[in-house]
Amino acid sequence: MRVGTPAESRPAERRVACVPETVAPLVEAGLTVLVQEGAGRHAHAVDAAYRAAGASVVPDDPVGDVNVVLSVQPLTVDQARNLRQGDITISFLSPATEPDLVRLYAERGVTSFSFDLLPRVTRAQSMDALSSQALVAGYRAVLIAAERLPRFLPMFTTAAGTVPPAKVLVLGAGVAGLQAIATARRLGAVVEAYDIRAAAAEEVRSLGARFLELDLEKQDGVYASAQSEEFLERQRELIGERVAASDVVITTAAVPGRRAPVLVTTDMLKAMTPGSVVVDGAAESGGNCAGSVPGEDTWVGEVLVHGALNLPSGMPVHASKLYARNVLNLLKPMLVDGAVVPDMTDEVLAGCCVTHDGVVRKELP
Amino acid sequence: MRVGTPAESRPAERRVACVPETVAPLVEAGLTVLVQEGAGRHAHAVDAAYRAAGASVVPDDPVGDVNVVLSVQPLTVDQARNLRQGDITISFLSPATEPDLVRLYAERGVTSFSFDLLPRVTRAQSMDALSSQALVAGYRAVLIAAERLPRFLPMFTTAAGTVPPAKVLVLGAGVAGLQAIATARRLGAVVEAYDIRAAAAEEVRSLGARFLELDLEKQDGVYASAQSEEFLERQRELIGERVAASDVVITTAAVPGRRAPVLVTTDMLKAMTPGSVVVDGAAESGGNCAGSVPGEDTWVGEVLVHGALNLPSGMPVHASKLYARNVLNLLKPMLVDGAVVPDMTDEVLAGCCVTHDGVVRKELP
Amino acid sequence: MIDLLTIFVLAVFVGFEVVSKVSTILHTPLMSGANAIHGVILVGAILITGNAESALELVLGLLAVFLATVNVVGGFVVTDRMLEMFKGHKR
Amino acid sequence: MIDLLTIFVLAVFVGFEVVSKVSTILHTPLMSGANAIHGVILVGAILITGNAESALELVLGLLAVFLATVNVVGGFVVTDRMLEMFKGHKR
Amino acid sequence: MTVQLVYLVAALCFILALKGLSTPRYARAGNLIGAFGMAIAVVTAYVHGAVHNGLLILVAMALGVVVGIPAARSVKMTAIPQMVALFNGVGGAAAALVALAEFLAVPTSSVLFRVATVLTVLIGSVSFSGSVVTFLKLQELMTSRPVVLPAGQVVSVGVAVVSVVLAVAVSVFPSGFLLVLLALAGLALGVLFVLPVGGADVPIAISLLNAFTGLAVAASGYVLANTLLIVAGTLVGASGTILTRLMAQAMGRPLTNILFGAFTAPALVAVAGEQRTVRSGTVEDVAILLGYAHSVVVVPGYGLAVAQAQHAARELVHLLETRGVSVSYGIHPVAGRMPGHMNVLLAEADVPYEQLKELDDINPGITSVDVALVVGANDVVNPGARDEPSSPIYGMPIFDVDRARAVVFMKRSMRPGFAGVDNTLLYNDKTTLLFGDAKDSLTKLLAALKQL
Amino acid sequence: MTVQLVYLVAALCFILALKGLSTPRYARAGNLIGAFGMAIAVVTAYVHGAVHNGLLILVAMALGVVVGIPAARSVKMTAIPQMVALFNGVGGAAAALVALAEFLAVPTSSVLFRVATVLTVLIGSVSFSGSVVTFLKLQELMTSRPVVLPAGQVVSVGVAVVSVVLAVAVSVFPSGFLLVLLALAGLALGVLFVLPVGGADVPIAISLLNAFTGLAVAASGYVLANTLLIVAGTLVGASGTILTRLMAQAMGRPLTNILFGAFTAPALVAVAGEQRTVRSGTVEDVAILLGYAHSVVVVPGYGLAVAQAQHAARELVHLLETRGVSVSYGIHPVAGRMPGHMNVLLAEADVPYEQLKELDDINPGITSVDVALVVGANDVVNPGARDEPSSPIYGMPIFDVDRARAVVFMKRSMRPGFAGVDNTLLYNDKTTLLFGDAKDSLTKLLAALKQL
Ligand SMILES: NC(=O)c1ccc[n+]([C@@H]2O[C@H](COP(=O)([O-])OP(=O)(O)OC[C@H]3O[C@@H](n4cnc5c(N)ncnc54)[C@H](OP(=O)(O)O)[C@@H]3O)[C@@H](O)[C@H]2O)c1
Ligand SMILES: NC(=O)c1ccc[n+]([C@@H]2O[C@H](COP(=O)([O-])OP(=O)(O)OC[C@H]3O[C@@H](n4cnc5c(N)ncnc54)[C@H](OP(=O)(O)O)[C@@H]3O)[C@@H](O)[C@H]2O)c1
Ligand SMILES: NC(=O)c1ccc[n+]([C@@H]2O[C@H](COP(=O)([O-])OP(=O)(O)OC[C@H]3O[C@@H](n4cnc5c(N)ncnc54)[C@H](O)[C@@H]3O)[C@@H](O)[C@H]2O)c1
Ligand SMILES: NC(=O)c1ccc[n+]([C@@H]2O[C@H](COP(=O)([O-])OP(=O)(O)OC[C@H]3O[C@@H](n4cnc5c(N)ncnc54)[C@H](O)[C@@H]3O)[C@@H](O)[C@H]2O)c1
Repeated sequence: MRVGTPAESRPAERRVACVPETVAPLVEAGLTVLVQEGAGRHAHAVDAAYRAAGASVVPDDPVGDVNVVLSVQPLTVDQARNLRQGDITISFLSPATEPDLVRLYAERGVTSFSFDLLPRVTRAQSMDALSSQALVAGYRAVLIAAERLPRFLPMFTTAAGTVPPAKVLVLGAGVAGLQAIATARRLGAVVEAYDIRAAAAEEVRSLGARFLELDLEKQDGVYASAQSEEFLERQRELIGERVAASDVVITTAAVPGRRAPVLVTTDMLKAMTPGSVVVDGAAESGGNCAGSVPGEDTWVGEVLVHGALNLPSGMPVHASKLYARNVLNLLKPMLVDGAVVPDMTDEVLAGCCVTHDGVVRKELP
Repeated sequence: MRVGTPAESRPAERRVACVPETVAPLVEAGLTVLVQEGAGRHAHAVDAAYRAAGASVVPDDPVGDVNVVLSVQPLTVDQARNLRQGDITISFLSPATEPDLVRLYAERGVTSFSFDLLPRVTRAQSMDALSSQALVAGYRAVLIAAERLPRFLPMFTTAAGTVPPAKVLVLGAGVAGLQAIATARRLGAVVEAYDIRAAAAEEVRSLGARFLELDLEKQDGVYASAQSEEFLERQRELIGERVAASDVVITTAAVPGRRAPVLVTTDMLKAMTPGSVVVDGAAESGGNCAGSVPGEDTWVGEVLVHGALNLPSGMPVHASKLYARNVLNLLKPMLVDGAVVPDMTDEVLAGCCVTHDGVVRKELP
Repeated sequence: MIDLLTIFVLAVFVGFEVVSKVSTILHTPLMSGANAIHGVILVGAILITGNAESALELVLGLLAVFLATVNVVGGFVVTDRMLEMFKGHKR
Repeated sequence: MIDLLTIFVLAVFVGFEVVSKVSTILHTPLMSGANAIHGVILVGAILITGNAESALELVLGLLAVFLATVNVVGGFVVTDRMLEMFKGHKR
Repeated sequence: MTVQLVYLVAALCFILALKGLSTPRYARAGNLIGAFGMAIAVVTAYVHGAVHNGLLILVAMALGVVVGIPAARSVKMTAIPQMVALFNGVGGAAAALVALAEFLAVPTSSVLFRVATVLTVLIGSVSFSGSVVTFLKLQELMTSRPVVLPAGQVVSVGVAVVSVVLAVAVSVFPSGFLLVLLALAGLALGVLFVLPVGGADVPIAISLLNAFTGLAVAASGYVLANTLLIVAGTLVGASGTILTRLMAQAMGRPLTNILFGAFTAPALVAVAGEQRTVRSGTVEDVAILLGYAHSVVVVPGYGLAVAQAQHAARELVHLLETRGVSVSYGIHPVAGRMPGHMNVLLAEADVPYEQLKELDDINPGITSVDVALVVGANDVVNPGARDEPSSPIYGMPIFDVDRARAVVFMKRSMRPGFAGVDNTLLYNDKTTLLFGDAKDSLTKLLAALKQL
Repeated sequence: MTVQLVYLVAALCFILALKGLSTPRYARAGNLIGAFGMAIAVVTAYVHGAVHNGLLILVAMALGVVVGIPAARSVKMTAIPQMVALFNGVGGAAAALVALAEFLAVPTSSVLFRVATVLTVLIGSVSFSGSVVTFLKLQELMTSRPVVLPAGQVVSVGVAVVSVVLAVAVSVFPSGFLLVLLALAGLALGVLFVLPVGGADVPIAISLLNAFTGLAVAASGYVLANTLLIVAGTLVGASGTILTRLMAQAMGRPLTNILFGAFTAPALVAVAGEQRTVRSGTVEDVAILLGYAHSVVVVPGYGLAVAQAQHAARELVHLLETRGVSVSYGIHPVAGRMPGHMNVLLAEADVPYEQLKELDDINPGITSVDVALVVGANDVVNPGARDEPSSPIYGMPIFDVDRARAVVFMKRSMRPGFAGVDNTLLYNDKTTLLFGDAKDSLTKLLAALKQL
């Protein structure tokens, strides 16, 4: 069977779903691997390296030419039209935002797997691309903030006076938020964080940061569920003062499949010290911060709001490497005698399968 | 007497020589302080804050209107024309690169002090703007590199595999270089560094980094002196292999009053891993790295070379704060009964005085 | 005789061992405490005086009783005062 | 009698003190060494046997000598072997 | 007088011997000094005291040497405790015999003398029979499990009462027959004393019997009016008692459990059957385990982060390294609660990257790792992930620390980790649990290691 | 027999007293036990032994109490050492008198008896006169400087020889006159022994004299054939000797210097005039200084960085805090070799920002700081920068640690810092130097503090 990776065609995507390192095991397993010319360009994976690993580098988009398509972003509708019955796609794919694509997959009998839906069970951790990319996102969010902040993050006592450490507030302490906490602490900032999940408090403290105890109910479970508008209103009230006291705010609060909750309002921004920076890690899914625009720096008074756009893509080498490994780990259990045969009774595969055999297996909006 | 701070007019300068915090002591000492409208704009020092501290905010350039001019960059020739006999200027000012301005000062009987020439004696440390700004530069150089690097700096062991720590090489371990070492280490990189000064080895190790022992003579003294071309050739040969092994190279090597030595050649860049980043901290004084252009990112093969342009200016709030304190500390010993009276027998003032009483006191090219 | 020697040897060991791990902070009180203990010569002085036959003996003995008593009571009291100081320290 | 008691008391103290700070790792060798030392009963056995008057005494005494000798030589040798093992450990 | 002086010197040697034996550095010298003291004492006793039967005595001693030395030489290292027990037993027997013989020779002396005789005989026999039973247990010539006889307690109390009565009787009415009866009662008592002591406690029992023998010898010193025997016996009695207490403490066992082994059933013995037991150790146990290991792997987990114990862990590893132990950290891909959690913490504590090892670096050589120190990790070392297909974490790669020679677990309770799955490793024979906050435990461990 | 038993109990009390006095926790109880033992011994002696002169004895004792208690009660804390010296002296005198009186009573007993008498008298007198001189020195009734007499050594040796000759003579030919001469020689010897001992060493000399008195008492025990005196005296003699050694070690002084004070000039005594001296302490000294302080300021400098001792410093501070000491770090603006050098290091060691204090936070309250611990800093605490306009570093603000109650300096040598300027603080009376790599020193200090 043939496995192919096209060059990503969606905007602002610099990652690649397959790196030379993950080609070799597929070839060994008896598959033929096709990689589009220049697919690894941004990730500094040159065509020669793919060839050396055993892939065929093809000048055109391999979709339609292969049985299994590996990509980071969901395929375009055009690409999907080239797929045939029984073809398999693996990528990020949120049914809520791509209903047309999903229907098209189902129509054409394509089996599609989405990392967005991968069950977060222990066994699936090595396939968990949401985690691996959130790791990158949390790290980059801090670098972006530090780069834009007109102040130091660490404290310095110097002959020209003492510079106090910057105060960083992280809202949402999921995978990305925790990594943001760790990175900001590394750079010497004083960090506090908040999350509505009950388990988060201990996790935040386990990184040496302060957990912001708010007078709000906590939630159990792995993911947060959607909050009522009253809840959010209360939350904003309570958070306001801490936002004003911070030099940097990094938000990563999300509820899977929903618009991100708005946590930071324009009024709060105005109360911040001039020159402060907010990085809105949820800008693409609606934004945790009022007025953030994905991929843009917006000034709200004297405060800079950076709306994040595909943060992992900003660090394509390692982001691709981790993603490609996730892809490989997802493929591995499907490899049977040189063919890719998904076992739909496997809870992990079943969990992340969006379409199969002409059926849409997840709810569409 | 009147002291004034114009808005900086040279390109790419976002700092300001006087912040509200340093206005107050001057006013208390009986001076009248004038600040040009919007002078503190980039440093988030608003006009109202200056007024609150006791300064008069004036719409136009106060130069010519005041006896003492405080600025970051040297004044422009136009501004200098407005100065009168006995006026005092305090700023960075390198006679070697601004001979015309210096001659004009002398002609007009202006007393000019330059932070570039401040003797590095113990007592003068609180006035040492080269140090305070180099601190900012070293920190920013790492942030810039980290932001541009398509990889992580720290090591991560994750379910999707292990990412090794980035290797950072710092060439030139003066104030900026040492801070770069510290910051890169904070971010989790494996750091090694080299400098030709004998004292540097211990200083590098005192930050937990590896010192690169090369088979080259070492120099004594506070500053490095110019090296022969043969020496540099040998140095490049020896460094080559370490450059190739690094993911990030940060160069800050400088010899006061001279062109910066070229330490990294195009061939070395080509030998680096694709996606590596070089930040040339000496780009403005000729560059430590072949092909670096101040203020620009240049691709040399698959390696990105960032030529630094006024690094401290990228972090204007704290850079200005430290600079303004240095200015204040330099002024303090001159304050006599509400007037600014430099004592030219003071070794520190004498050391950093470029022109006085119509005489050019330093060599011009 | 040999028993007394044995006793002496064993007492030396006990003296050595008991004191060998003392923390520096207790050096002075320990010295003072030991000082009070050798005031036990008072026992000897009493026995001698109680059996004194000549006037000289009596005088010497009484002087010894007096001095030894000073040693004993002064020693224990001073030691206690010193240790009080310690108790006063927090923790 | 009182001297013997004094000796006993002092010896108890010496025994306590000497051992009280031993590191855990030496527990077994110390036990074994002490074991060898109580083999000193051999001295008693020799004295008894050397003055034995009846055959029964002689037999008992000789048996005691034999057993005590085993205790002594075995004890010291085994202890030494154990300590050799320690020496062998690096550091 | 000269003889007495020699004895005094010998006594001195014994004190120095014990002193030497309590510090690793001088332990060997101490033993030699002890042997020297013994030699001069024995020679003097022979020269001065072997008025008759000199040759016979020499023969008996020669026989003792012929039996003792080869036994001590050839014994396997692992069998040393039972050998010590045996030597102790014969010493006790010798003391009892000496007292018996002296009693036969001079049956009608003072009450004090008879009391001393009675004590020697009684304690000596207890020590002898008790030692023999411990020997049998350790040598596995009988079960090493605690043997609880039906009505064992009643029998023990009965025999003890009989012994006391006999002892009093002999002290009052000197009678060889009663004395022999007393010896028999002592023998029974020794057996009854040791039978209920289980596996791990046997060394403590040996140490106690050792102290007993010391006391028997001291008592025989009174019988013979010999200062050397008094001093040496008392030394051994006293130091043996302290040592027994220290050993019990080091094993975390209250001494009374062992002292009254006949009356109370030991507390923590592995009982066969359904209920699984865990073994929790003391900081000292673990310190020894680590301090004398050759290779150690530290596996940190989320608990390390919660306790913020990264600095303490680094120090411990550092200390172990200066002791010559080779140590590495096993960093599991999903240890902690975010990717790279352990990296972040250990970098903060300045742990060199080279010490961080992954699954593939550790697992192949795990069987030659002496100790795996699991610090607040749980799921990432759960053998269920490897062995039990029904486990919810089945399929996650783990550190196979269950295959290391020994495992030390630091956690606060028996609660499971993130996955909520029970961990069979906690119940493994090789596992020592150290309960408590990881930072606390590490700090204590550090202190204990420095004492070693 | 009963009397003897009471004496035995008293002796036991004394042992327990010394044992108690060696651990902070039981020190007070120990002293009380000692007093109790003394009480029962004295009462027994009186009841049993004061056959004649009972009333006179009571009066003498009452006088002693009347003199002793108020003296001990009213003495100022700072004057306690000289008070102890005085009590020791009178004890020595009492021993000498007892021996003298016994000699007068029974002049013609065995040689051994006479040897014991001679020893008691000689040692007792040395102890008495020596103690009196140390008292005078400490009370500043005479100079506390070492007094080196012209030809002092020759005189000392002469008197020593005379004493020995007299001692031998009295042992052979019992003569009251010679014995009195011997006592006088002892008095002279005591004075000569103590005169050359200088300021800081006097307490060590007192301790030694204390041990001497113990020996005198033990010897008098032989004279009187009294086991209690033997045991108690020996105890004090032995423990006093060890204690003297420990004290000398703690002050870093070789004991021989003090023992042979009369013959060799002390090595490290502050000599007036040009050459400045430094005081280097031991880790234990510093541990006590820190452990019993109320407030400590740690001033780190470039040496901390060179030694990479940031983790060790953090631990030390942490330990001090758990002991209730309030600690902060004084971060000088130019400490280290780059701006913020200390910040970087201490952040790496995870020192909370709140503990970092600046010049203006520390200097105003510096006089109430018990100990300033200077870790590898130098220029930033050099008082020359404040006081000497001619100094090249004049004008740099510094931490005024010379105004703290005590200063501890950790560095490797007497070399100056970056500025190459000598630091007068090193020669300050308040300063204790701890030479060695900062990390090493801190680690050792940590261990020592844990022992406290
Ligand atoms: N790394 C990731 O990206 C990630 C993300 C989410 C989930 N996970 C999951 O998290 C788990 C990680 O495994 P793990 O072994 O690191 O952790 P774990 O299985 O959760 O075990 C942690 C253990 O530490 C102990 N502990 C907690 N606080 C402690 C303290 N202060 N002192 C001492 N012990 C303490 C707990 O036991 P006591 O309560 O008895 O003390 C617990 O058993 C895996 O199941 C993984 O799937 C990982
Ligand atoms: N902060 C800045 O920006 C900067 C930049 C350049 C220069 N400076 C200058 O550097 C100086 C800083 O003052 P400072 O007090 O921090 O340093 P310092 O005056 O240079 O003194 C450091 C001391 O540390 C000791 N030391 C070195 N290595 C050690 C080790 N391993 N263990 C223990 N001690 C060690 C040295 O004494 P031994 O050799 O006897 O051990 C030395 O006396 C000032 O003069 C300042 O002007 C500062
Ligand atoms: N296999 C595994 O065991 C595994 C692997 C990785 C992550 N996880 C778990 O997944 C969870 C989160 O993962 P994620 O980062 O993908 O989550 P996410 O991106 O969906 O959300 C980010 C965070 O935002 C928080 N949030 C939502 N609404 C909020 C509000 N109003 N205010 C504050 N915070 C709000 C959420 O609680 C969450 O922690 C964590 O519990 C993590 O432990 C499990
Ligand atoms: N008042 C004070 O005491 C004080 C204050 C600050 C700095 N200083 C000293 O000033 C010195 C450097 O300060 P700076 O940062 O302004 O220097 P700089 O900017 O002039 O030069 C930077 C570094 O480049 C190095 N260099 C030059 N040629 C090189 C080559 N070919 N290869 C490698 N390295 C080369 C120099 O040695 C120097 O360390 C240091 O010695 C520092 O300690 C002193």
